[in-house]
Amino acid sequence: MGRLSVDLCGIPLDNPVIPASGTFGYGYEFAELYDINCLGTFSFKGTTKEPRFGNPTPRIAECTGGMINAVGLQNPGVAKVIEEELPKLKQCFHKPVMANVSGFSVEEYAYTCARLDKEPQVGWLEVNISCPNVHGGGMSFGTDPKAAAAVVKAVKAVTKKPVLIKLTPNVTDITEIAKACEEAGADGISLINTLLGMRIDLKTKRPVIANVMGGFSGPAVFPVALRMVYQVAHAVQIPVVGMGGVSSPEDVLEMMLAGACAVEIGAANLVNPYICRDIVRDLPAVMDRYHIKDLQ
Amino acid sequence: MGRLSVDLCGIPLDNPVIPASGTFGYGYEFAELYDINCLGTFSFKGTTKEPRFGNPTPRIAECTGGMINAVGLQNPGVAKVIEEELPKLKQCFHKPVMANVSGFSVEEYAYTCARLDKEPQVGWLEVNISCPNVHGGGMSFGTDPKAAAAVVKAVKAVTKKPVLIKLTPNVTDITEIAKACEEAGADGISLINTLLGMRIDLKTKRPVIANVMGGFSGPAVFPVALRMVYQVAHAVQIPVVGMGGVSSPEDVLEMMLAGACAVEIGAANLVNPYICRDIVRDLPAVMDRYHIKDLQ
Amino acid sequence: MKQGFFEIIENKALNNAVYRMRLQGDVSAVTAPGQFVNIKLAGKYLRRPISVCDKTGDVLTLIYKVVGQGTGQMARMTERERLDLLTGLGNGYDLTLSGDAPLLIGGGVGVPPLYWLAKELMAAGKQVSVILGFNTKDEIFYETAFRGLGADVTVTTADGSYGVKGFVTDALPAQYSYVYTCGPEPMLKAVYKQAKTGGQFSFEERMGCGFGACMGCSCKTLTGYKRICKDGPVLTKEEILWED
Amino acid sequence: MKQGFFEIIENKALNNAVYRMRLQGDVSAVTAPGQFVNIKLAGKYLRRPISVCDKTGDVLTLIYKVVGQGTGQMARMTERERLDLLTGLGNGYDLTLSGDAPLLIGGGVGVPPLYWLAKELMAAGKQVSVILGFNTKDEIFYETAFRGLGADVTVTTADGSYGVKGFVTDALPAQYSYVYTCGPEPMLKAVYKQAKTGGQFSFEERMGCGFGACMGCSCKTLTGYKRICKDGPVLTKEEILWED
Repeated sequence: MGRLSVDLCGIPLDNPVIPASGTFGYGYEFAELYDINCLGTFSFKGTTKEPRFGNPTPRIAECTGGMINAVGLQNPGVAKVIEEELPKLKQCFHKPVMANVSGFSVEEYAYTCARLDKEPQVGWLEVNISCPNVHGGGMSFGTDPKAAAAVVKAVKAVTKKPVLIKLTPNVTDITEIAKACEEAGADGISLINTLLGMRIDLKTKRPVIANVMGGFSGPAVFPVALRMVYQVAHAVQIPVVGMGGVSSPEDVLEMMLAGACAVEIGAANLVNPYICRDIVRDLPAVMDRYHIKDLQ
Repeated sequence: MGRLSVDLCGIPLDNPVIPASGTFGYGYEFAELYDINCLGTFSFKGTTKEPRFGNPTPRIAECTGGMINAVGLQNPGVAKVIEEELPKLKQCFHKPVMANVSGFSVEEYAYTCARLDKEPQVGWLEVNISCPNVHGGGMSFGTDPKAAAAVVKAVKAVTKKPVLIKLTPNVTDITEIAKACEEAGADGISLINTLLGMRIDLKTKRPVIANVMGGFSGPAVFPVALRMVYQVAHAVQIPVVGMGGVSSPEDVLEMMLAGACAVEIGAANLVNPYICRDIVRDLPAVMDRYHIKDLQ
Repeated sequence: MKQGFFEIIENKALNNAVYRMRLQGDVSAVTAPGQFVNIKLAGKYLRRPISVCDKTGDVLTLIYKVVGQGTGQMARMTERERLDLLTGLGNGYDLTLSGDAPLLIGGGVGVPPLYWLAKELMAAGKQVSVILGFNTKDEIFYETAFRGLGADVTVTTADGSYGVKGFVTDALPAQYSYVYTCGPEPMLKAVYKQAKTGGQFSFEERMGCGFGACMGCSCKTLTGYKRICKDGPVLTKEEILWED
Repeated sequence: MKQGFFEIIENKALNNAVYRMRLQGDVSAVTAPGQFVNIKLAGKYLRRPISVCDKTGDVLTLIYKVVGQGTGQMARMTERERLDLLTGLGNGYDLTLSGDAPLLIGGGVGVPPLYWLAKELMAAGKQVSVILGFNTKDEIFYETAFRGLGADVTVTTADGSYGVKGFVTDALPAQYSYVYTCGPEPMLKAVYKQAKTGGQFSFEERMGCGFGACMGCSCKTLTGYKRICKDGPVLTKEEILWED
């Protein structure tokens, strides 16, 4: 066990650095740039039962210290992901991977998880009940403890793999949702998904994003993410994966001090495609500077 | 009426630029720097029934694109504010001023508002039901429609001045709270107060802020603020005052396009004490650039 | 794709809004006209995608229009400053389909990528015709540069203040073997409707990453969903699907 | 208080962590030793408060220790770069209470503001004694500068690697008329306990604005609540209220 190694729901990670879903595709674009096996793992593009094109464009807006996206869960659907994407992923990544799942009904979540449960390379299921970009979709499950618990129960019934529930920060009390997921049998919590944000174009006088609003991420959201990770880590016993604006080894360590056992990195991959490799490389030196022996 | 003039609950403003409560004291510190009568108005330091020292220090943490504060409503109490601060304010500011009020019970809100209602220079009461920095205080009223409505009714019963309710963004559905305030008789809504945020010091391994968490503000929160202003402006008929990370004439115009009839500027005053003066000065040129004739 | 630091060796105004920046660095990832680079600017979160106007030795030429804070910041930069670039982004134009007499049609800031393309096609012995469309005389740039390549150049202005009055489609020649075009979508649509041959169209879309990771710039085509930044920005006439 | 742009005319390391920056600009708001400036740094939201070490003509001398990203950024700045400063912040020391033989006690980064203070007191014909406390020999700076003023200087090091072994309070002279001090809170507390005369103590606190608007740096005193940035950073011995 190296000094960077951590455990995530019983599966060891060489390090806590995990590219977040939706910013790392299925890994192979980044494998052209560096050997992605240096990562702890990564969470691949959010998968739904049916294929989705997602939202109309423009889907992207820039903000101070971050960006807004309204992609809307574009993905080829779980069948094609299993037939076409996972084999390509296997070529460049040789560790357990995190499968990110979204849905529009409890049944859909369960169906997609059941399919991915059969894939040997899938180590964890990260169930996204927090997508802000699909109407009547994901996020509504993540804002109601009962609905969240229903998704957790349905998913747990169809898989033996550890199930992480990815929560939305757009709630009054994040601990209430996290506790409901824990009680329903979730093996871990990952947070935060994006904050709901908006920009208006002064030239056109209309929203920059075709979908009007979208998910705000980047360094700007880090203090909100850190606060919620701290709140949830103190409210539940199950592992917490922290994310939200993480862009440096220092951010990773701050998230872990807040109570995260591993850390996902999202938007930063889009600005510096090498960021996760660099963070893994630089973590030991930064740990030395702050007298942090290991990450357990 | 100049091209910058707007109306706020029946009281005309020369322009929509309003320094936000807690970042502008009672005006006289800034009056040493420039003639603050160039402002539309300003919202003075949050006032409570009793004097308060507030929270222990450190009360401030820095973040990407903003800051966290946990001042905790330090103020001399409404009696001293009326005896000592308002007379000094009157010396340097000759327009109706906005009185910001906080409390720990419905009765306290009503008491403080009743006292300030008798002050001729007070044009509006801005009732803060959203302070994140006082335990069991302000924010709990702002996260529950019934509690919010109770404060509104109690305050409206003791004043004839227009009452603006200042809302917290730390809720699942901001429109639900805003509508409850409107139905209870609020004359306007101002938002957003700060997002609840946190930082941890890697050297000490402890929260930077003595109070652990605090209110996050600055340009980083602008997209969240704009989104909520847009949501509330489309959900209620009463005027909406937008705030949250506004730092430029462009930000002011974007907030107004989202539906705000006036705009408060907070954290930016702390970094550039001349920012509000500069925004008032530069607004016409920026309006020209975007072909905006006036702000009504 | 490659990430690298480039040194500014020129940054000058071509007219009151359009600038030319020449950058020196590792250009090995830049393989085809029509590709773009993605530039990191201090204080801006997202990179700025700019199409490559020319590549000579280890120098890239970019032409950009000041439209906002980011491009305004670029315009204020000076020689010897360094920029963080992602290079070799996008598919670029396929020159093998040009035929003997390709027609290049550029509108406004869509003109730059056609310069390197014209240069390559001329070098391959093709008979290149170019139509450059602008709103008005003051906005024209690079006409002489294209003429300098030996191409047959027609300039159109919407207000008739220079060259042919009207749009690029008002200046289409009788004969051409293939169309390469880049410009605002209405222009692309007009060219698509009137082109008598096959062609390649370069599209613009607001991008997140610029290298295919975020799905921010997806579009529907007759051959499936494409990412403008990675599968594009150049689409063939056959695959284009106009929405609405 | 004034806002203005200053030009860096010197920025050099005094030891492996402490730097001296000399800035030229409008210093008219800087009226007393013990005041500070608040510096805007690119990419940092809050300004960085730094005490004024000296003022000569239109030049301010600042001495700062690299403790984080902000000060690290300052250390990398070079001559002729410009900085946005708020100047004339804080109350500063009151020199009229010094008596004939004032004692100045500085610890670590609390040393700099005492330099200008010592210079002014010497100019006023006072017999100035200075105690400079550091952890170890390598951290010492400005000893010779203080000697150059003609002050009676004692240096203490916690590890005894130079001068008197121990803390500043281990080097208190028998006689002195008044105490001026600046340094870490434990040192201020120790000096407070052992000082036989009245004195003025300069405090540090994490600040928001630095000019009294945000109440970020409030503290309780025997004469009411004070803002370290505006009513301080200098408090008189009589008003200090130690919490816990």
